[in-house]
Formats: sequence, C-alpha cells, structure tokens
Amino acid sequence: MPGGLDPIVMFFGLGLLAGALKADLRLPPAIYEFVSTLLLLSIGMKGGIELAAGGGGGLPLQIALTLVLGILLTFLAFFILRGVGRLDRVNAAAVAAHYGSVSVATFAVGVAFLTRAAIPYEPTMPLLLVLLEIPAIVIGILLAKGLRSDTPWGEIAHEVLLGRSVLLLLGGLLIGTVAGAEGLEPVKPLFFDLFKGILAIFLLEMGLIAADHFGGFRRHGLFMVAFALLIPPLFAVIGIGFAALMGLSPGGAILLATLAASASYIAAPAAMRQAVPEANPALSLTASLALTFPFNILVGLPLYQRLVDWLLPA
Amino acid sequence: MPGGLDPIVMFFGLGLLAGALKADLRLPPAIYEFVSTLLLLSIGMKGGIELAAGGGGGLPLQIALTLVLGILLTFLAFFILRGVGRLDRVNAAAVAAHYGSVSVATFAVGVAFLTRAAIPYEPTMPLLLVLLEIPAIVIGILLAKGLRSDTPWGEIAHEVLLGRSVLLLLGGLLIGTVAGAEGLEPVKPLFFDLFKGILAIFLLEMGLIAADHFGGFRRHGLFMVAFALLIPPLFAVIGIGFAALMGLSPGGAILLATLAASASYIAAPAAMRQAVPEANPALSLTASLALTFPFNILVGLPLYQRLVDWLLPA
Amino acid sequence: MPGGLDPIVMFFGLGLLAGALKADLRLPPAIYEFVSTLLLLSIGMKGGIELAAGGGGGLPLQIALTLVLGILLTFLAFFILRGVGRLDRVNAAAVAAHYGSVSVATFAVGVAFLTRAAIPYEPTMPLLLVLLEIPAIVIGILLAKGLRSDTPWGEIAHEVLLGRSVLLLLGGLLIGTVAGAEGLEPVKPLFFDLFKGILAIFLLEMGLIAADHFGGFRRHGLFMVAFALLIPPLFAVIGIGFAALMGLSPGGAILLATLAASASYIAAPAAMRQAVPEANPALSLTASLALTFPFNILVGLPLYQRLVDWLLPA
Amino acid sequence: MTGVAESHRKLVTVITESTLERDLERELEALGAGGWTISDARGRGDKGVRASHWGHSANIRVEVVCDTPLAERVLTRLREKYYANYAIVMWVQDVEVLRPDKFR
Amino acid sequence: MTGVAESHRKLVTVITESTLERDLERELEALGAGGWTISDARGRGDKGVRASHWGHSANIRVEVVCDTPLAERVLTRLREKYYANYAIVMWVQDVEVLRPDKFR
Amino acid sequence: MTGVAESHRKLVTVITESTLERDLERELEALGAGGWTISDARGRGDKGVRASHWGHSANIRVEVVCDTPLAERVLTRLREKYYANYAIVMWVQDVEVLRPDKFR
Ligand SMILES: Nc1ncnc2c1ncn2[C@@H]1O[C@H](COP(=O)(O)O)[C@@H](O)[C@H]1O
Ligand SMILES: Nc1ncnc2c1ncn2[C@@H]1O[C@H](COP(=O)(O)O)[C@@H](O)[C@H]1O
Ligand SMILES: Nc1ncnc2c1ncn2[C@@H]1O[C@H](COP(=O)(O)O)[C@@H](O)[C@H]1O
Ligand code: NA
Ligand code: NA
Ligand code: NA
Repeated sequence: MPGGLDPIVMFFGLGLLAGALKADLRLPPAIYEFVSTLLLLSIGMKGGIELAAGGGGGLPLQIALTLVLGILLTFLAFFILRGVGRLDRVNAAAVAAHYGSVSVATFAVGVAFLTRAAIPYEPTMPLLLVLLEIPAIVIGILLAKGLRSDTPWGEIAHEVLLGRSVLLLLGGLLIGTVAGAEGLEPVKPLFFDLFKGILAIFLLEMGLIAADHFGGFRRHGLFMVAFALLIPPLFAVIGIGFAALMGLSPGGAILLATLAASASYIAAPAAMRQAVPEANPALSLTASLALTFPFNILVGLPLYQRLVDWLLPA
Repeated sequence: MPGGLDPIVMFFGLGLLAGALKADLRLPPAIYEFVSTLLLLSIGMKGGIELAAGGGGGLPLQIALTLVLGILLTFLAFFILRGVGRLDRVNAAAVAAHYGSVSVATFAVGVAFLTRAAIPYEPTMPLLLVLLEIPAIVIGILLAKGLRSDTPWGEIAHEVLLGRSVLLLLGGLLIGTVAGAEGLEPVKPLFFDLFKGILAIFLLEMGLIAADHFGGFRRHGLFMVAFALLIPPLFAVIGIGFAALMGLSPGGAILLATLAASASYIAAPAAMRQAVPEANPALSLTASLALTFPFNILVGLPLYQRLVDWLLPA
Repeated sequence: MPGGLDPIVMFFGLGLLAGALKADLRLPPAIYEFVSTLLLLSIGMKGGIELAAGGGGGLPLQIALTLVLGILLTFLAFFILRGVGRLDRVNAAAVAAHYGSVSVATFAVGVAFLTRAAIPYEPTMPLLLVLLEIPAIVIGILLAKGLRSDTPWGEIAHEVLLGRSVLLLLGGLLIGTVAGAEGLEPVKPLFFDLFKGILAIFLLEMGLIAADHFGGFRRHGLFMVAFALLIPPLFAVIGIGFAALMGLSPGGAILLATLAASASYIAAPAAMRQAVPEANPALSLTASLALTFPFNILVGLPLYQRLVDWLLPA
Repeated sequence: MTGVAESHRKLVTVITESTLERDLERELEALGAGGWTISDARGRGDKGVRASHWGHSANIRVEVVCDTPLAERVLTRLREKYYANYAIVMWVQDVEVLRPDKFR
Repeated sequence: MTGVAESHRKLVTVITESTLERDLERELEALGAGGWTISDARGRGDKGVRASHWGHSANIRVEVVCDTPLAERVLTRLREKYYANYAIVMWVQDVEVLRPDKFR
Repeated sequence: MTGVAESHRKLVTVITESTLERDLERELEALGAGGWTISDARGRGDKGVRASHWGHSANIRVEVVCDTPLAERVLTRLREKYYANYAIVMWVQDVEVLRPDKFR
C-alpha cells in the first residue's frame, strides 16, 4: 500500500478487532513496558544523533514557542469544554490537560510515517515533544484548583518531570548527542533496526487498550465524541502555524502538527489522578485513547501532511 | 551438524536437562507470551506474504480436506484409546481432541527445518494449521458429552476461535497478504530475522515445561507412552496421504504430516478443561508435552521428510 | 568518544541518575530475566563457537590456575576484612565470598569493551568465568561456619552449580561448540547482533539497582567504601599475574583481571543467605553493586588494559 | 471489637484454578455480589502442585466481602458447580467494615 | 483461641488504586505503623472493573497488623483522605500474633 | 457464625523472604500440612523495605488452613528456624471451612 497507510497501523487494527471481540490477546504489562522503553530510548537517541551531527539551529526560539503552544492549546481546550460542552470546571480542566499535552505513541507513528515517506525532520523534535508534554499539566491543575496551597506541587513535579517518558526521551537524546551515530553503531540493531517491528507490537497492544475504552462512549455523549475528533485537525492547524513561526521544515511541521493534535494518555492521567482526583478519569481516557489516538494515526497523519503542503508551500 | 538436527533443538535439550536437574531456569510467563506472540505473527505474516505473491492455488479443496483430516484423526485416536487403551469415554475423548488438533510450536520447528533445508512449502500452510486446530476440539467434546444441551458451546467457540494462536496466525496472515513483502520490509528485522533466535528461546522454555511433565508417566502407564510415540508416525502417514490428495509440494507434505503428528497443548487443554472438566488434564498434557512434542522435533521431522521422499516421489 | 568509554556505559549512568532522583524507570523483573538470559547464552555461545574453531589450547592448566585464583582471592579478602576492617568472622566470610567470586555483568561489559577495541581473547574465558564463580562461595561458607555438619551442602551445591548463570553459560558454551559458527548463523541476529543493545538495557537496570543501594553506605562506614574501591585494582593485578602463568593473550589477561576485580551480586548473595543467614546481606550487596560494579565498568576496564600493556608487554 | 468499624460482614476466600476466573466472575455477578478482589497465587492441595506456567498463574485467590446470606449462597453455588472436578478451596471469616452499604 | 499465639491484634486490609501505593505508604509511616505488606490485585466494585493495564496492576491489597488504636487511626485517616474520590475498600479482622512487640 | 460453613480451622499467614519459598514448602510438607497457598508480596518491617528486584519478588505470603495442633507446630517450627535471621512475620486467624477433611 505505497503512498497510503503504513502497514504497521494494521497491527493497531488487529488489536482493535481482538479487543472488540473480547479475545484474550493482551500482552503482559512487562512487555508493554519493555516495548515502550525501547521506543522512547530510540526516539531520543535518533534525535540526539542528529543534534550531534549539527542539526540543532534556532533552538531557543523553538523552545519558547513550544511552551507557548502548550499553554495556548490547554486554555483553548478548556474554554471549548466549558463553553460548548458545558462540562464542570474540574472535568473541563482535566480533559484540557490531556489535549494540551501530547502522546508519545502518536509521535512514534509520525516518525515511522516520515521515515517511510523519506521526509526529513528537525532532530530537536524529541526535545519539543518533552517540552510540550508538561505545561498543559500545570495549567490543567491550576484551572481545576486555582492557586490553592494544598496542591502537592512537589509530588506532581516529581511525577511529571521524572516520569518514564521524559527521562527516557531526554536520556536517549543526551546519549545520542554525546555518542553520535558512530558511537551508537553497536546498539543500532536493537534500537534502530527493530524500531518499526517494536512499534508494531506496541500498536497491537494500543488497539486492545483502545477497544477496552469504547464502552465509555455511551456514557459521555455526543459532545465528547465530536470534541475528540474535531480538536485534532484544529490543533494541527495551530501547530502548523507555530511550525511556520519556528521556521521548521515540512517534516518538522508535520510532527509538530501531530503533537498538537495528539492527546496524552499516560503522563496527564497520572498527574490529574493525583492532583485533581475529583475529575472523572474515564472521560479523558476514553476520548484520548479510543478516538483521538486512532483518528490521528489513521486519518490525521496523511491529512496533516497535506495541510503542511498546502499551508507551508516550500 | 549440516544435514542433521537443527542446532536450535539443542536449546530444547538444554531446557529438558535443566528441568530434569530441577534447576531454576524458568523464563517468566511474560516472556513466554512475548516470544510466542512474535512466533505466531511471524508464521502468519510469512504465509500472507507468499499468498500476496500469488501462491494460494487450490485453496477450497485444501480447506475441505484439512477439516476432514482433523475429524478423521480425532475419531481414530478415540477408538484406539477406547479399544486398545481401555480408557473411559471421557478421558479417551479428551486425549483424542489433543491428538486430532495441532501444536503450533511443532509447526514452527518444522518451518525452521524446511528453511534450513531450503525446501519451499505452500503459503497456505498457516491457514491449514488454524483449520486443523479446531474440528478435533468440537469432536472431542461431542464424543465426551454427546449432544447434551448444557454444553457451553458459545463460550467454547469463543475460547477456541478467538484464542491467541488463531487470532495471531490469522491476523498475521491478513497483514502479510495486504502489505506484501515490500510493505513488511520495515518490520522484517523483528519478525523474520529474529525468528530462529526467538524460536530457540521458546524451545528452551518448552524443554523446561516438558521436563516438568515427565513425572506424570509413572501414573499413566505404558499404554500412554506407546500411544504418544506411535501415534505421530501413524498420523504423519495419514497426513502425507491427504497431502497427496491436495497436491501439495514435498515441503507442504512434510508440514502437513508434522501437523497431523503433533498434539495440541494449549488450545485443546483449555477447551477440554472448560467443556469436559471430568477428564484428567494431566493425562493428555503429559503425553502431548513430554513425549509427542520432543519426539516430533527430534525424531519426527527428519523421519517425515524421508517418508515424503519415499511415498511422494517427485 | 573513540578510545574512551564505551557509549553503552552511559546507559548505566542514566539508570544511576534516574535511581538517585527516585524516578520510576524500573524495568519489570521479567525483562531483567529475559535480558540476562540472552546475555548469558550469548557469552557462552560466543566462547563455544571459538572453541569449535579450535581455540582451546592449554585448557587443563587454565582450569587449575583459575580454581587456585578463586580460593586465593577469597582468603585474601577475608584476612583484609578481619584484619584491617575488624569485621566479625561471619560477615568477613560472607563479603569475602562475594569478592572472591565474579560478576557476569562486569564480564559482559568487558567483552563489549574488547570487541570495540578489536582486541581478541581466548574462547575459554566464559568457562573460566564459571569456574571462578564457585570456589569463593565454598570457601566463604567454610570460613563462616567451619566444617560443621549442619551446613546444607547439598542444597547449596544445587543452588550454585545449577544456578541460572552457570547453566546458561555452560549450555551456551556447549551449543556453540557443537553447532559452530555456521550452525548458529540463523540465531545470530538475536544472540550476537543485538548483544550490545541488550547489554545497554541491562546496564540501565543495573544503574537503577546500584542507585538503590547507595543508601547502605551511611551505615557501613568508610572502611567498606575503601575496600570496595581498592580491592578491584589489587585483585586485577593478581589476575594479571595468573594470566601470565596461564600464558593468556592481552585480551584474555584483561578479562581475567576484570573477573578477579569483580564481585558477585547474584550467586554469592543467594548462597550466603541460605548457608550463612547470620551475615548482613546489605553489607556485601552495597559494596558490590553500588561501588565495585560501577568502578569496574567506568574506571577499571581502561585501567586494567593499561596494566596489561605495562605488565605483560607483547 | 467495637469502635474500630461499624458493621459485621463475612469475608469469603476462594482459591481455585485461574482458568475459572471469568466463569467465577459471572457467577458472583449473578449471585448479586457488589464487588470482589482477585489476585494471583500458586499452591498445593489434593489436586497436586499448582505453579505458574505459560503466562497463566496456576491459581487465583478471590475475596468477597458480603453479608451472611450472600456468603452462604456463594459457598453453596461454588460447591455445586466446581467441587467435583476442579482444584478449589474456600474459607469464611468475620470482618468489620466501615461502609456496610458497600457490601450488601 | 489460646495456645496458638500469644497476643491479639487487628489486621486492617485495604484494597485501593495502585497509583496510591507511595502515598499510602507515606500515610502509614506518618501514622506510626511498624510494617505492612502489599500485593497486586484486580477486582470490581462501585467504581467499576479494575483490571491491570500498562505495567501497573489496577489495585493493590495492603495489610497492616497493628493494635486497635492504630487500626482506628488508619481507618479514619484513609477514609477522610480517599473515600470521596478513589476506588477503595477496607476491612478489619482479629488476629493472634507471636511477637506482639513487632506490631506496636 | 453457624450456617455458613461447617467446621472451624486456623488460618496461618506467613510473610517472609521469597528465597525461603522452597525451604518453607519442605517444612510444611514435613509438618504434615495438606495444602497451602502462596502469592508474591512486598512490604516493610523491622528488616527494612523489601521491594521486588531482579525477577524475584521480595516477599512471599503463605497461607495454610489447618487444625489448631498443626497451626501450633507450624508457628513453633518457623519461629525456631527463621526468626533469628530472616525477615518474617506470622499471624493466625479463625476460619470456617466447608470440607474439614481437606484441612486435617
Ligand atoms: N490447607 C490449605 N491451606 C491453604 N490453601 C490450600 C489448602 N489446601 C489447598 N489449598 C489451595 O487450594 C488449591 C486447590 O486445592 P485442592 O483442590 O486441594 O488441590 C491449592 O492449589 C492451594 O493453592
Ligand atoms: N465486596 C467486596 N469484596 C471484596 N473486594 C471488594 C468489594 N468491593 C470492592 N472491592 C475491591 O475494592 C476495589 C475498589 O472498590 P470500589 O471503591 O467499590 O470500586 C475494587 O476494585 C475491588 O478490588
Ligand atoms: N505490622 C505488619 N503488618 C503487616 N505486614 C508486616 C508487618 N510487619 C512486617 N510485615 C511484613 O513482613 C515482612 C518481614 O517483616 P520484618 O521481619 O519485620 O522485616 C515485611 O517485609 C512485611 O512485608
Ligand atoms: Na496535544
Ligand atoms: Na494432530
Ligand atoms: Na572477584
């Protein structure tokens, strides 16, 4: 299927199908962690290698704009959820934190998509991914609780800044930068050659997990479905705008659009559960996992590529 | 050891030895599942790629004959167990279901054997494997319980048709057919290059598991030992006959003989435990795991190759 | 960083950092076992392949001297711990058993180090590794308990001789010897191509584990810190002396020095817990994991290479 | 035992084959249990050693806190359905709970 | 119940969300518990099915053996802190222990 | 507590180092226990934090349902053999069982 979907998204479909049929295909949690560890390190190291090769121009501006983007998207999501969706403050803030933040799995599929299409992208993208993960969570908590003194900021900072994904991405980035392509040659078979296969396994599991969450829809109504499917293209367009401000290449713009369009389902849920336990965790997870994630990898990526072609002509 | 045993069966020997010495070499269950998931997907995808390349001629006949073969073998096993072994009806039916059905691990070693000997085989074999897995289980339950109304057929169908192995094999087959060799190039390092190494790890664990079951022999007597060792060559010959009817290549005939000779130790035990709980599960498992499986991979494969050479001269 | 540290030790650093920051980066135990199984089999098979290629000259002398070395190092450690450190007999014996024995992880990093520097070494080294693992444990128990009759020698022998590492190393060695390089070609992608990547993952986990044990220092005082950091170079020099007696190549001498310098943290703790439960297990583990292991892979390896160049000029 | 918690209930503990998990959940639901807790276990009994293989733990350990009539119904139903052919053991204890409404 | 063990204590069992593990440990320490035991679990209750995903078990099962006053403090504190927003269930039993000094 | 189950037995729960699993099973068998259940656990006690590393859980949780004399023998034996040098905790409870013959 050249030019079309990456065959690895079929693994997601297989997982979805198995999950919908209530088949017992679940991978053990240990494998999920192993596979995600490999993916996070790979993505980080790939970026680091490119940085070492001298590809990190304009970084301070990119960093600043990424933080602004994260804050902007969270506020936007919050006001839509409050204004249009009529969610109560706490739940609107929690969902907004998810959509302002990012999904590493979506990013990984985006990287595979670009690799397949042979489109290069900025090596700083894994760093921007980390940066985009965090502000939404802080803003989300503030929107839910205000500046109350009993928010355990220390614990939340620990949870978010020292979470698996942040540490593995930044660690990989650092190792890649210091060691360079040549130094990492011996670990290439595991971290780079197996990347797509490992991602396929990961997507199989994601399909199963997404299927688990479909049940949540009945309860949460049409608004949340619309939100989960319409926010991605909207946020992608905003992401493309920021990519233009940063002067990113088309590949970088596609990835930034994808990140903006994606919704967190690991870091944000964990932080919200801790800081805003009154919020209904199923609401955000259902939208993020069962709708936004599949939408982004199945429909979103090719769409964002066209949008970039159209909005940012070379 | 060219021409002789595949070195990977030595991993089975190592597991057997470690198990016999009661050494603590057991792999965690999560690894067993990971490794078997990879193998099942690989086998399916391999078949699918060949199918996409246009290798699926004569399929309807193959499917029909495979179903007949599964039913025939189960009845044959049942009458031998009842007539010669004097087992009670319930236990005879349960053991017959195991021997009418198939072992995917044995099939995987057969695939490795053919790859090593550079003998091609029909791409439809993974599909026939799935088809051969199922009728024996249905017949086994019917033989045990008759057409009683309280048999939970719905649950059993769910367990068997949506079991891990069926879903992963068929899923792999589908993905391979749709994506083709070129589309799956990026996942080749994980699913195809690592295949034999992963199979080696799997056989190490199988050796440990087989060793665990040797103890069961003392209780189950000489008849079961003879049954577990004599049924495989007998069923292999019948399998070769069916291969001739289907017009399979020598490679395909070796695999069909191997499948007929193999005994289930995952799908059948689970289904029998649910539908025929009165049957003694140790009886079938001991025969299948501790005798038939080792026999097939150590002695059977080269034997079936010779039988095919002899019975189906090119 | 050519000529300097191997990039894979940066993974150890990442683990150490994450552990120190109390970040939740821990790999599931199942992954630790999978990864260590692969490493042990790889190391053994590598040695076996070389043995098959005819590289095992002078083996009886090497075996005898390795056993002597193990006994000598254990007594030496014991007298230093009693005489200088003033530890009680039981704890001195237990720590001595750890330092007389060896660490397979350190050996694996040594192998990676030599591969990177393209320095060949004797194929018998994995065998010597196994031989060096054992005498220290026996001597340690004897030093702690004397020749008392209630020591469960049978169980201890079972635990040590049939432990994971011994069995997997010897099993790999045997498989490699029988199958040779050509026979193992099909499993090369898993066991050899992935070796360094798998070792990187292993070192990440080791860093986390080492960080866990830093806390133990406060309690155990300056003497143990000095012991853990000064014993390695001392024992390395003794190892180099034995390498000279055995007539090992420079690569072999570096590995034997590394083995002598390394301290057990799997086999010895398990055996001591069983045979000498009065000993404080944290004492040995802290020294071995949190100091000696990092010292050896970060500082020791390049140091021992220089020592070999200097003491054993070609 | 006063003062610690408000109400008395029964804790039924069932150790049985892990393959029965789904089946058992269906039974508990049908009997009207409001909740239960399951964890993996291994062990030994009349039916021999049951240790973990192939990704499935050998046994599960099911706990249900409920009132006495439901406890009786659970024991009766599981005895009828599983005692003859499965490895299974059950015991019952008194417990005190804080929110009796949660445990019918 | 004489003869088997020397002293009476309370066993508090808590089933709750596994993400609360660290938090709960901090609470138990602050309340002065001398020890506790934790294992992984799954289950069902008012807050729905809680089964294991993504490397984290859904629930944990925490056991604390302690004297009656501490048991009361544990129950009170956990109720105040977690009942409103988390999936949590607790029960209390009598136990006999050998070394009462180990369990405050 | 009548009506729910027929007979009274003791439930002995032991939390100890997981490396003792085989050893403990041998002891239980020698003492004549007809069965037991083991699950993995972690925890904290006098001997510090015991969390899972390297493929071995830190602690195991052993449960034995048996009659009072056997419960006493188990407690006595384990105390003699392990209290001095191992992380170990034990407690005893009353339970009701359905088939008293299964629990000696
Ligand atoms: N006396 C006992 N105490 C605790 N657990 C037991 C006991 N007997 C059996 N079990 C558990 O229940 C399972 C089934 O027991 P059985 O049906 O006797 O084989 C065993 O595998 C053990 O895990
Ligand atoms: N009646 C019960 N008996 C045993 N465990 C329960 C019961 N009710 C709830 N649980 C456990 O406690 C957890 C939280 O319960 P809940 O807050 O009711 O959702 C559930 O996921 C179950 O594991
Ligand atoms: N008070 C307690 N309540 C429940 N479990 C305990 C208690 N004290 C200790 N434990 C468990 O028993 C193990 C050994 O205890 P110790 O010998 O005190 O270190 C600990 O790791 C805990 O898992
Ligand atoms: Na986003
Ligand atoms: Na068969
Ligand atoms: Na040493």
